[in-house]
Amino acid sequence: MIPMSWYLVIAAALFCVGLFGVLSRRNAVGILIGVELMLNAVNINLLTFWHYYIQVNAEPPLNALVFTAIVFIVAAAETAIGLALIINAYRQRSTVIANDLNLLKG
Amino acid sequence: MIDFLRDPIAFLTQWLNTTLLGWGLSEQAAQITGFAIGAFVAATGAMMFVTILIWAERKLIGRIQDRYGPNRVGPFGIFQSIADLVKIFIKEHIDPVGMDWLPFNLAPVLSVAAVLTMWVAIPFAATVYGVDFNVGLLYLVAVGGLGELAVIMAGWGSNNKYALLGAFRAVAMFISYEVPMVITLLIPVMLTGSLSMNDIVRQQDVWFIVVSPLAALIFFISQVAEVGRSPFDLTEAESELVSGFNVEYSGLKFGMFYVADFLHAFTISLLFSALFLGGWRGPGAEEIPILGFIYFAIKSSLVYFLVILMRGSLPRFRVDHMMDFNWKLLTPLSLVLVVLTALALKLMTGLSLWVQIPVLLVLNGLVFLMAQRMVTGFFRRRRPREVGDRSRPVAHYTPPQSDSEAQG
Amino acid sequence: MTPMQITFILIAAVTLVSAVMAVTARRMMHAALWLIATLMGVAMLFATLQASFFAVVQVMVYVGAIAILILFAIMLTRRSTLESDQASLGSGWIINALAAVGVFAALVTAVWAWPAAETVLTELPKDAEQLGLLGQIIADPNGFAVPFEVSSVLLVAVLVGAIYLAVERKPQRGGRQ
Amino acid sequence: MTGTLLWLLPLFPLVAFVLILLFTYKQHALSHTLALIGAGLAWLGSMVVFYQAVIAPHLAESPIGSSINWLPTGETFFQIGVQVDPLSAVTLFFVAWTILMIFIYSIGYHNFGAKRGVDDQPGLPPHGALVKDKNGHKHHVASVEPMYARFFALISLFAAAMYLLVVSNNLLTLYVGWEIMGLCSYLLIGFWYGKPSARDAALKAFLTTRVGDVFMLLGLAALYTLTGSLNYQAILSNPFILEQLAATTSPVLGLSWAGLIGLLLFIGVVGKSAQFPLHIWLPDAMEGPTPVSAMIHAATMVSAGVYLAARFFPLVSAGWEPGLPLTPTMTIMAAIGAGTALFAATIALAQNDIKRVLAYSTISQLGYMIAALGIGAYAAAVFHLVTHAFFKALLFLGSGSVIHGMEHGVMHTGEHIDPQDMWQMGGLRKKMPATFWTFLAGGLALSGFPLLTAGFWSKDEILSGAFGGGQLAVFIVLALAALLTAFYTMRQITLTFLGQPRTHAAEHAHESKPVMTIPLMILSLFAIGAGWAGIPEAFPGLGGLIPNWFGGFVGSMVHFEHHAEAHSLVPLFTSLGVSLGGLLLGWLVYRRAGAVDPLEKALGPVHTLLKNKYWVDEVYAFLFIRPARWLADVFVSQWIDRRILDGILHGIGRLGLWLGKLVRQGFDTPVVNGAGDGLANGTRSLGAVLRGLQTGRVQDYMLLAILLAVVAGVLVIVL
Repeated sequence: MIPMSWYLVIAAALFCVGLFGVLSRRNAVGILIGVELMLNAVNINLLTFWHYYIQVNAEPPLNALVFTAIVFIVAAAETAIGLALIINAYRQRSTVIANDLNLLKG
Repeated sequence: MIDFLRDPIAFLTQWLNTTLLGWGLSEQAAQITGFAIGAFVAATGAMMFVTILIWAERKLIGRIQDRYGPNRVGPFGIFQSIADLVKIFIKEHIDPVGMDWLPFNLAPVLSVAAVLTMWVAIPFAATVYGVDFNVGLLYLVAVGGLGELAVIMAGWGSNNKYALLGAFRAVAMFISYEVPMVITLLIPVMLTGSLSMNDIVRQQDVWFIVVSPLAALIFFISQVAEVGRSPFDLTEAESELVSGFNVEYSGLKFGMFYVADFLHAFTISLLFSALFLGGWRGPGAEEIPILGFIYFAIKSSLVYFLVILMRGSLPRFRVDHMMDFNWKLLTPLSLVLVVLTALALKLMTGLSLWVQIPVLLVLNGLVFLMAQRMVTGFFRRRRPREVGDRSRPVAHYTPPQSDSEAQG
Repeated sequence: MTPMQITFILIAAVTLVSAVMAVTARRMMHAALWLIATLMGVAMLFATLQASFFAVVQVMVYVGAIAILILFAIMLTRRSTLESDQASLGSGWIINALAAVGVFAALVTAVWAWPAAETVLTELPKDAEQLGLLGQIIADPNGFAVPFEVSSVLLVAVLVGAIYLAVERKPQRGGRQ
Repeated sequence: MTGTLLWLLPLFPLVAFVLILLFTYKQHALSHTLALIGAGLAWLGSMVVFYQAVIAPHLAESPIGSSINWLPTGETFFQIGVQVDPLSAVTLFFVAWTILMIFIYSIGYHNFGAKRGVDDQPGLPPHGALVKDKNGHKHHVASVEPMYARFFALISLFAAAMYLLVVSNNLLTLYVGWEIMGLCSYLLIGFWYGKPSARDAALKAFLTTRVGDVFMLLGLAALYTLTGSLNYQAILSNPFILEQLAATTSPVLGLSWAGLIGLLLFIGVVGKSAQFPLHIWLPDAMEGPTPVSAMIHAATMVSAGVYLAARFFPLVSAGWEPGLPLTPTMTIMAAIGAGTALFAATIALAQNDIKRVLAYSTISQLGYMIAALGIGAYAAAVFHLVTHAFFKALLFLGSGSVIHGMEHGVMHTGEHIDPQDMWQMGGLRKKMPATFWTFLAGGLALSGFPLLTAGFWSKDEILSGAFGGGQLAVFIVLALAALLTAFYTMRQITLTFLGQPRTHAAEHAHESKPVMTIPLMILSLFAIGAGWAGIPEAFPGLGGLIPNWFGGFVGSMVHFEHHAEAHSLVPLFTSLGVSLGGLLLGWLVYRRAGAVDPLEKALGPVHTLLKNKYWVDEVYAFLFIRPARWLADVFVSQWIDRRILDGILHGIGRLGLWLGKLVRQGFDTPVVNGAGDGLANGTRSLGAVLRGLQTGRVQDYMLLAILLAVVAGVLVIVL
């Protein structure tokens, strides 16, 4: 079948693409998309290790599944609040460009 | 031969598999090829089946509206749909100005695909099903959600404000009605203890519509909304939105939306009969799967008939009423029902079926009565809105003074 | 190369390409659609890991909810997105790309440095996911009941907060007339 | 049942007070309705309690009541409670009646329903309002009291305090009620606080009674220290404790503890019941509205004093039996009481204000009661307390009615005269018949008109008690006082009601409304009839026709009152003589009085002395007030405060300044400021360098974080 390292590398690649998106996107929604990618990469890793663990130990570890579920929940929460923030910011300042949202500039 | 008559589809599958293996394919490859052929056949069959659905629906609607319906092409106009099909195939594709190419062209495909992929998890008979998912029910919900994506892509890609508004409305409605739908789906899951569609069907010694009629009702309503059929067809309200999200589509692309619509309507009938009407179960269906197939077809057709009847007889919801109905009635009601059912089941663990079922029935009745009392009380207190209230984006209608006096 | 491996490579390629498109696409709408493709790819990866439940949940939650939300957000803020079509990436994107590649290199090095990473994942028994057990442990006070409830509280709080943030403040009814 | 009812008696007016104060402050009708309901319920309860008390056997030995634990004192609890024994029963009776009558009367007195005057403002008596009648004529009529609701709230509190005092079964709750009454008297005497005289009178009443209260508190403390209780039953009905107290000697003046405590409590009584030398507040208390005067003089305050004196009579009389020489405390009481009776009566001769005459007569009559207690005539004292309450309430309310009528006349004619001055009245008999006849009944009762009136029987009993007890001096003084009482009462009646009107205002006076006159009539019934409950058995002719119920009932409170002595004719004829003689003399003297008091010529300088109330106020001003002022102004303020204390403070201040300057120059500026400035400058320049990092872009921060994480990871791996 498939070596575990393949999954791990794919996850790492996805994570880095997401990271790049977060760092480079000018649009706030784009940043959010990057974050989603990173979270997905984390989930791939979690489930890969879960598979590996079952295979090696032949004993059901559910922690990874619970953890994945919680990542899902957090992702949903993060998206909801993030988008609400973006819409709010858009309403206040008519922009979703992250560079323009720099009230904290020193 | 008896085998073939008893269970033709399984027989054919078996035959195909042996043949492919005989050609020297590996087992895995044979399986994959078999799946591919099966999927192709099922999808094509389903889409062809739509022509019959369209004809039946037009005929029925015609009868309801005191017309003949299609009656020119073939006996009883049965080939009308074929003619329409041909016409649609040869029509020109028009690309609207400023369209977004990818979403615009992906949307029709996706909308059909979303419906067709649902068929994978539906057990048509004891041996006839695509895949026996252990999370089949979730799969159905998830895949059903893909239709929203198609709608949104269509609305966005058309670069048309009516299309976009229609898409907004449609997606808002779909997302909203998914909530009570998923919640009520928990009731069959609780009753069977499994998410697999096959298990759910198999365990319906008593149809779940008898055990929990209220859940069935909520599920049915929300499914109709998921399809966007009357009375939830406000996504394509002609007077407001021309034709909704698919206003810019023409030719085959429009046809695909059309097919997806009808197929989806039939699919919810399949789902409803599988979840609440015992699916393929019936006398002798275990031994002779083709019988189960027939039972399932009959049940689904009856449900589909009900859907058509509703379409022909019910007026359209207003957009705010649609939202109110979902969030203020269906969702709380389904939550209450699920919690009470769970409690009742927990309390009645180990009791015989003949105790559990009446208790659950009474529970459903009580919840329904309570909801009915609250709703009537709510609407009685409610006064008509003023015309020109800008807090809502649609036009409002205040009944004439004499009417309200007559009501009061 | 087994068929499974070919399948995996196809899925992985689709996923990665879509992911790259999702972070570089000029039009936000396209980026979101590419994101959906990525998410579907990830769901398929889950399926190949025999985590069918999470594959389905991935589709349901990410595609059915999160992606739709993102699409909505893009449409609601489309005036700003349209203006920004010209330059989707910030000026310092080369540095960022270098940083991302650096991180990727570090991670891959770590994977290579771990011998167990070469383990071939075999097919698990059919009910390896043990959803029933998962459900029980989530509701078990000795298991994950507390984290689960906390996350549900988080969800509720987020929903309320999101509604509060996103709701449009209208002038008071009385003040309008 | 009765026990519960007793708890409720003070509560009814109290609730009325709270409700009026908090909720119905603005509504006149609602306020007085609430007050009346409170007083009415209390009255009803009192009547029930009185009935229960009368039919209860051996009430004195086993009073009805209940008590609760209140204050934990070590292992035990200090208990408070309520009880009704013969003394409190009869007190409750007259208190309930008079309070209810005064409440009803107040509605009319404060002109309920009248228009509000234009110039009226809170804190001043209403000036009257102008109204137009049908013909367009303007009339100056009485206007409603601006602080109507407040008045009813305050008298409700007053009533609540009195009920509390009467029903309590221990000296502590009695003291609580006592002090609340002190507060209420202050508030009500100063009700028209816009008038400086009312303010001063209120302060005077408060401070003067406070002098007595302090001693009383000392007495209570001593009693509690010695006996560990303040309960009546535990102390006053316990012969063992009384004996103990009477036998032990206190460190003061060689008195026994019983005598000392009695004396201390008696000083409280002197303050409250306005005995010499603390009587000075009572005449000034006439500054309050007339119902308040009636309340203070008849129903509550001063009666409370005598009630207390009767209450602790067993204490002062411990170890005394009829026939033995009086105990020192009793001697003091008798002396002060008799002296005050005569002293106040003489002052009353020369007063012209209708209410002041009554005020001095009150002091005088209270002296009677105190003197009666001092010579051991317990039942007679209580009897006089009851009858006096009725006729004095009647007289005050009557005088209020007269003033009200006179005010009407004053408003009508527009004369600038004092409507309370008797010399401005005259001939009101025809104008105000109801007031006249009821006032006459009260006046006759006050002067002890023989046989018919209540005052005769009670006063006669006191005189015969004094005579029979062998206290000839007291007897003579009291008889003389009775003569004077009859004289000035007749003087008052004659000047006010008889003869011809001396002013136009008096001509235009008119009868008060029924809401005022009906209470007068009810009270006049009691002023006449109350005496018949206590006709002595030995009285010639009449004795025994009606059983001497009162003497038996109240007499059971003290152990020695049961012997029936032969009624001597000397006191009888004395009292007949003095009352009839005084009345006749008064009528003769003032029958044809002109603008000048005939006594002024006859007595000469003595009249001046009397008119100025023996200069007691002035003496007090010289003895206490001026030295106190001097002490505060000159000694404390100028010498001690300004010179010594201020000097020390200024010195400390200068020292501090000098030290501060030193520290500032030597340490603060170079070291602390230098370090601070350096730190601030350093921070600022560092910030200027670092601010470049803060771009405001989230992504830059994240990039930085990731780079740092990578560096940290590398470091962790490498190291």
